[in-house]
Amino acid sequence: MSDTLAPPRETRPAATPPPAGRFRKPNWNALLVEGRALIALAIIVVIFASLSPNFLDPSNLILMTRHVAMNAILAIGMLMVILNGGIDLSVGSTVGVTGVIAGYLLQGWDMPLTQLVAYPPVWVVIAASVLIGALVGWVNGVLVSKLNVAPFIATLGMLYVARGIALLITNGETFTKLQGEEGLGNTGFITALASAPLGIPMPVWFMVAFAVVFSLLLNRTAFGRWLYATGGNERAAELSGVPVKRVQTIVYVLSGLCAATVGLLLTADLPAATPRAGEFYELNAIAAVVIGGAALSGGRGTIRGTLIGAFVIGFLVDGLVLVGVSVFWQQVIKGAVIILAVAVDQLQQSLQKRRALRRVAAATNRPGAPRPA
Amino acid sequence: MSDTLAPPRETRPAATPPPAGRFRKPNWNALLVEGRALIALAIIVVIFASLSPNFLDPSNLILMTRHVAMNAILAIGMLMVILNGGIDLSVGSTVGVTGVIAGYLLQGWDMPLTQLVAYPPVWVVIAASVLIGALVGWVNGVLVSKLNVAPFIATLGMLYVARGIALLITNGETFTKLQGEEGLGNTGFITALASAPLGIPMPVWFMVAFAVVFSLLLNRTAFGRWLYATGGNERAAELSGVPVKRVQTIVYVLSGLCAATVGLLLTADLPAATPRAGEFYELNAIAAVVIGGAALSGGRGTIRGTLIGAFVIGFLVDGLVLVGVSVFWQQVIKGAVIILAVAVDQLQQSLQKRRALRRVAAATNRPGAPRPA
Amino acid sequence: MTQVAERPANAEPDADVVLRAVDITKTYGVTRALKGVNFDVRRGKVTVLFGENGAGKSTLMKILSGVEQPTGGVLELDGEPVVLASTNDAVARGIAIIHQELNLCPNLSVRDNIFIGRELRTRRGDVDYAREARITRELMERLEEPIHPSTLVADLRLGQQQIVEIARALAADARILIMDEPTSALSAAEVEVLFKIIDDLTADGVAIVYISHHLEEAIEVADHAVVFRDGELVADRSAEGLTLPWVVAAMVGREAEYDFTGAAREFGEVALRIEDVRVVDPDAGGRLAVDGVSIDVHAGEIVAVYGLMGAGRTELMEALSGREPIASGRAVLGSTDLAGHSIQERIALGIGLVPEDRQRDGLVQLMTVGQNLSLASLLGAVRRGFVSRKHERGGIDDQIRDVRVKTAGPEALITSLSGGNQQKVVIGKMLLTRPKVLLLDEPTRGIDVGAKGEIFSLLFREAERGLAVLYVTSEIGEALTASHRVVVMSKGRVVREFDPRTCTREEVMAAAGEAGGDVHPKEPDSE
Amino acid sequence: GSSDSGSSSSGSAAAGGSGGGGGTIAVITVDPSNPYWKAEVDTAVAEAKKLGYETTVDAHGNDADKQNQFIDGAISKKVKAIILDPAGADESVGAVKKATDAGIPVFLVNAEIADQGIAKSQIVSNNAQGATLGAQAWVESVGEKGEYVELFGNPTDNNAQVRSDGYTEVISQYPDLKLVQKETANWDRAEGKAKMEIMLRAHPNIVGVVSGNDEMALGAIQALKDAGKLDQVKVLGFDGNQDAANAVKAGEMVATVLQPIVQGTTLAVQQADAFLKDGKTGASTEKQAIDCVLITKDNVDTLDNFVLSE
Ligand SMILES: Nc1ncnc2c1ncn2[C@@H]1O[C@H](COP(=O)(O)OP(=O)(O)OP(=O)(O)O)[C@@H](O)[C@H]1O
Ligand SMILES: Nc1ncnc2c1ncn2[C@@H]1O[C@H](COP(=O)(O)OP(=O)(O)OP(=O)(O)O)[C@@H](O)[C@H]1O
Ligand SMILES: [Mg+2]
Ligand SMILES: [Mg+2]
Repeated sequence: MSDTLAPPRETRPAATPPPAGRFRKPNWNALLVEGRALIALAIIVVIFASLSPNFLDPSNLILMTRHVAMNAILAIGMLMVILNGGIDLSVGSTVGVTGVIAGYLLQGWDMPLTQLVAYPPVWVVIAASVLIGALVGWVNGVLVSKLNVAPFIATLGMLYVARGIALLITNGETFTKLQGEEGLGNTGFITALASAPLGIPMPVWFMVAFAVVFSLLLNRTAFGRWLYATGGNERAAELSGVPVKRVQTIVYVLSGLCAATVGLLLTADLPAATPRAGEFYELNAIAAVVIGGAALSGGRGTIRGTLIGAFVIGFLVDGLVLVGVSVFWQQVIKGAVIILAVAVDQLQQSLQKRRALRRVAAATNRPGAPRPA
Repeated sequence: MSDTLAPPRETRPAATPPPAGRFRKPNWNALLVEGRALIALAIIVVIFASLSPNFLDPSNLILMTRHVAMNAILAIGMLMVILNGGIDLSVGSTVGVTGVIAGYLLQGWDMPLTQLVAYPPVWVVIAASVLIGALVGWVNGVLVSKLNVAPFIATLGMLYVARGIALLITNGETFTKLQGEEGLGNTGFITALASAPLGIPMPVWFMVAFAVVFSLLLNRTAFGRWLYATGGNERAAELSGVPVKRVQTIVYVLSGLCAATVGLLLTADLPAATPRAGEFYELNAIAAVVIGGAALSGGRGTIRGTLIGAFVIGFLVDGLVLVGVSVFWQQVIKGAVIILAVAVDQLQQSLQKRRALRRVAAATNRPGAPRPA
Repeated sequence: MTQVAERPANAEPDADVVLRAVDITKTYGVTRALKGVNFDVRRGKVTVLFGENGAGKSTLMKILSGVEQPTGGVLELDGEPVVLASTNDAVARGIAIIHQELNLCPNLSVRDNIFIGRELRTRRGDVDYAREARITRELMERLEEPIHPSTLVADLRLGQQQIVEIARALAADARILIMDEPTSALSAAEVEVLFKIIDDLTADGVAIVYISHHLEEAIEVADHAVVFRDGELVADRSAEGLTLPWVVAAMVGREAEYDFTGAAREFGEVALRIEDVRVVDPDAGGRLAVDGVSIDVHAGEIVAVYGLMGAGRTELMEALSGREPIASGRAVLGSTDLAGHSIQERIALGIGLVPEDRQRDGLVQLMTVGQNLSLASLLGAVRRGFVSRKHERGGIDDQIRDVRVKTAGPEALITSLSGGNQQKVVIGKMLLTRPKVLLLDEPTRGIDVGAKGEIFSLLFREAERGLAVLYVTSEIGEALTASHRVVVMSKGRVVREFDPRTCTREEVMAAAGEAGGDVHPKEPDSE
Repeated sequence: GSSDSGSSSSGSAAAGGSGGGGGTIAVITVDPSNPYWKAEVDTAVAEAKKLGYETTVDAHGNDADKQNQFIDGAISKKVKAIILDPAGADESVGAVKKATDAGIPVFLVNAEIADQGIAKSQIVSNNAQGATLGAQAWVESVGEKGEYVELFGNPTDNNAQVRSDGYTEVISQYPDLKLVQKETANWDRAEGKAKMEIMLRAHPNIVGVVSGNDEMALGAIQALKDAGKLDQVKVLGFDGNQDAANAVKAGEMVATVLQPIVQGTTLAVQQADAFLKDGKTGASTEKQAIDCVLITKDNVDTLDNFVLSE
């Protein structure tokens, strides 16, 4: 892991690497950046724990983690896109449209050209909406990689399109008959996705599974390396024979898959399929990824960091509710934390730089000035 | 790009010309890009004109232009930031907060530590909220330039903070007593900003004024050149003595100023100051800038193009209402148009590339074109 | 030009030719980079391309390696016509290239960069990092460069980065290996190593195409010499009796050797005084890249700073220009201490830097030649708050003439210029600010003799008008022929000064620590 | 969702009462930046304080998932009761059930949920009845013929549907009144104005506007003013917020329909208090529809911030 996941030169803190650095380099910066996110998380936990006795109560932690999970899964998909140097604003809408598809199919799908109504089994329903999610992502991918539309714009457009489609499918209504009927053999959707095996809610299980799978993808496969390469220097990657276009397309498909998963989990959790589900989720996902130390310019970021970022956001939001901060203040604080969490390590860096300089200046009289400890 | 170690991210091949405007030599590609936007606009006009007799009637054009103006002014500010390679997600919230400030002061400002209520004259009110807008922008600028926070994140945080503050100021209320009172000498706010001299609504006058001033700024002043340079290659600009940090800070201040202007115009137009004003305006502004041919990677874009982009968005939205397209379809179409408007010229380019390859294949008298590089 | 033998296009193929370019043309918009070139690559031979900046060398190489598509003409591999639609196509057919400019992913390790796009897999199908690392280590030993496979490329010196580029090409086991300026950032010793490897490869029958502006170097390896001029192949001969004068003549069609040792040397008072300056390595925190350097540069004097890569010269330059802070010591321009002055203020005071990496630090790629030229001196053209087109354009035209930029005009895109001409633009930009002291870091990297001569005569002309010049070079010949004084840096310190008229190459190189086999510090952090 | 069985035990355990005074009541509303819901919140908080409870206020903005999180938060906080303005009749069932399972009584105000027997009481203002009232008053003033347009609330909010249906139910009885366009303005004043301006272009000689709420109506009124058509076009609002009241006074708005939100919210808090004291809400039924009151020039003066002083 440590080989691939390092930031480009410009953004590296001054006080890395130690003398032996050139020869074996555990990846300080990635650790450091994540460390910063961890600190943010720690602070949040400490503050809220001291303000609310219930914060650390296990059932509450499980609860908050369930909320985190949704955003975390989106963030993992978002990380793929951001590593590639892109961004995916359409995930929120994809959550909406996939959830609605699931709800629609569970309600019963009156097939075109026939009087028949089909009640597909749950696995078909799930497969279908996952497929739709992948499709949305694929369209984004093609727009970006083949048509060179700026990711921000391609996915912004898709944000509107997908949301519109979700609304068209439901005609603005909400689907609630999701439990299915024995007779129709389409039961079990909710239990499958909203149960809590071993007391751990399903979304959390999914979060863990996704985290494992995607870190393997990033750190053990050629695709992972290609992804970091395209994010680091696309031209170089292309000249090295990396199928940059395909990599670019795939990351958006992956993001779409993650969004679809969240769409299903959310629908089962409510339980109801509403066309507005997931609005603005993209912002939290992006915030999580960046707080987790990823660079929006691409090529730098880790699953671990992203998860931490998701916990920072999630615990903050829930914590504010828990201690009963006024609605309006919640927004202000959330915004401030996002900025601070990212600004902090920049401050660190400049401080370290200044300290290094002072050390040298101080030691000037000694010839053969200081080497770092 | 072919030979930099870590090239600035490019959404377009290296051989694209610089922003239009410097030497009067026409620069085809920029014109072409704008041309593309113009074509999109033309298509929209033709379609709607044929669907609705009222579309082209002058009073309607004026009306739609007034709607366009708001977004156009925001887009001009956004262009400054995007030319610098940044992005400003906080403009919508800035619109809200500045509008609320104006409303608050017009209602009468009960001064702290005193029982007194101050009724500042209109010009003070306007100055105050413009100042606030600049302040918000300045904070963004400092976060980005001094603390190296990614623009997306800095302004995303500010999006929440500013909105929260707007809500805190009004405590959720809407200010409607904006006409002031003769006795207090604070009348004229609405007439100043919502009247229509010579039959042209105030917002349109402002749009024109801003367009003129900012194109002069971009094309005739050193700052303009510096802005394009920092967007094109910050390191090179810095070594050439361009005060890159200052330029970076200023663009966000300019964006804040534009947002404040819109905040005031919107408040006068309603006439009411609501804390939710301007939500999600940033998306339309960004879309306008990019449809107008600017590159989100910075260094490329023009006022002219941005205005065209704003008209594309505005005419589309109003046109859809005018011909009475269903709400849900409106979203789908809007998204599709944003994507298409940008995708089109990319298609052109890739076609040209493929043709080149086919020529080669022919030259080597091999049947069929090889897959493009 | 008598000995230049024109080669007929329809010469009967000879057995050794593995790759042949037949009547290749390439046009970029208006510029015709290649005008019907016939070019052969021979098995087990080193074919060297000579040619000025913009002659079309890289363009042809990009076509041979599938990066660019020719506008016209055919490629024949073993007599068979082929279309190289992509670099993969080329690699699949055994053609590998070392690009003139670095193409590495700074955020990846050396190992990853070498194996990107052709990963070694385990039976489980995932990447076999261990084996890749082992091969990387072997390559690095072969190149005598002690770089650990998991080092970040971003942490490498330019020179080391170029070594990685070479290693990547070697790892491809190509039968045709193209090297476009592989040594522009390498030390003499590293070049020697490369040449050993080239010998081994040719012995194994690998065909090599070699491009370099270090002419002596190129002549040394050549089996076969080809000369380009203005997109045409003007000479094609075997390497026996190949001499520097012939090459230069064929390249520029005239004698263009330069030697300024005789230049006037009445200097003014000290223009730039550098006193015991220390600079912290921006990347390796705390480590001193510059460790107590003191140099005086007088008005009208041209001082060359010679040294190996990693000597810390770039850091010294960047510190003087204001890009990096000076940790301790003083730099005094005339009578003003530069401490606390921004880059902009320093340029106004009269000191500016022509950076080492023109693409990363020198040019705004989206802008035109004119805009790049005027960027640093723009305020000078401001009248009543606006940039006066007249004044700006005036300065630009003068500069294009003075610096002899080969361009369609001020409105041409800077990216449409060849490397050398781009460099001239960067220098012209700084001269337009009317500096008292001009700093240049590797001003002639990847630039042809003709252009080098022009650039130095330009510098000496300015020097006679009182300009003080401090420039970094890694070319010993250049340091000795184009300076009033040579300062040798090593490991961040000034080790000795020489008078180019009296000293010998050997002395200088020895002082730089370049003599003998092991010249590159095994411990990079002792640089 | 069953996934909270884990937390329910701890929840009910805590229902015994932690927190100061009479404990805490969680007030979860839609969007306090809208005067209507602001009144709801202010009333709830004031009434609760009067009865000696702490309060926390959250706003879900009709996002069912957010609502879920707030309910979860309330459960973790072990509040004693929840006053909820639900985010959608269907989406909210799960959330309410969750709280009830956790032993926290939920009292619904303003909007209902699809199921009964979960919440302790559902105190809703009778939107359908209110819409009919408003529509009738509006028809009277426009006369029984002409073209009119409708400003529709947020399409995914079922109140928008209920009110729209109420309007059509009445107006459809007058065949000469033609609905020529129906646009959504998402409850928002600025959007209401923009949409109205355009619709005026498409249909210059409309005689009336029916609006899903006051904010959109006020936007429309401003648009009509600018177009100088206010005297020709009759506007109907809904909610009865203060700006609307002023508009009615000024004769710019034909009528608005007062949702007795203050009355309803007061009731809800009182019933919560009663339930916490002796396990009974005191109301005969769970679902209690409070009729809306028509506000016209005649009775507008008695209206003050959602309260009619008889
Ligand atoms: N991408 C491009 N767009 C437009 N013109 C180009 C491009 N690349 C090269 N050229 C033009 O083609 C000609 C040949 O360029 P090329 O880089 O092959 O020269 P070169 O011999 O490699 O010069 P150098 O020795 O400086 O590398 C130059 O005149 C250059 O301006
Ligand atoms: N491209 C680069 N990437 C990362 N670090 C670099 C780079 N170039 C230089 N450095 C850092 O600066 C130090 C000095 O190396 P550098 O090669 O710049 O010295 P130099 O004397 O300027 O050599 P040259 O000027 O010939 O490149 C190196 O130890 C390295 O840490
Ligand atoms: Mg070249
Ligand atoms: Mg250097």
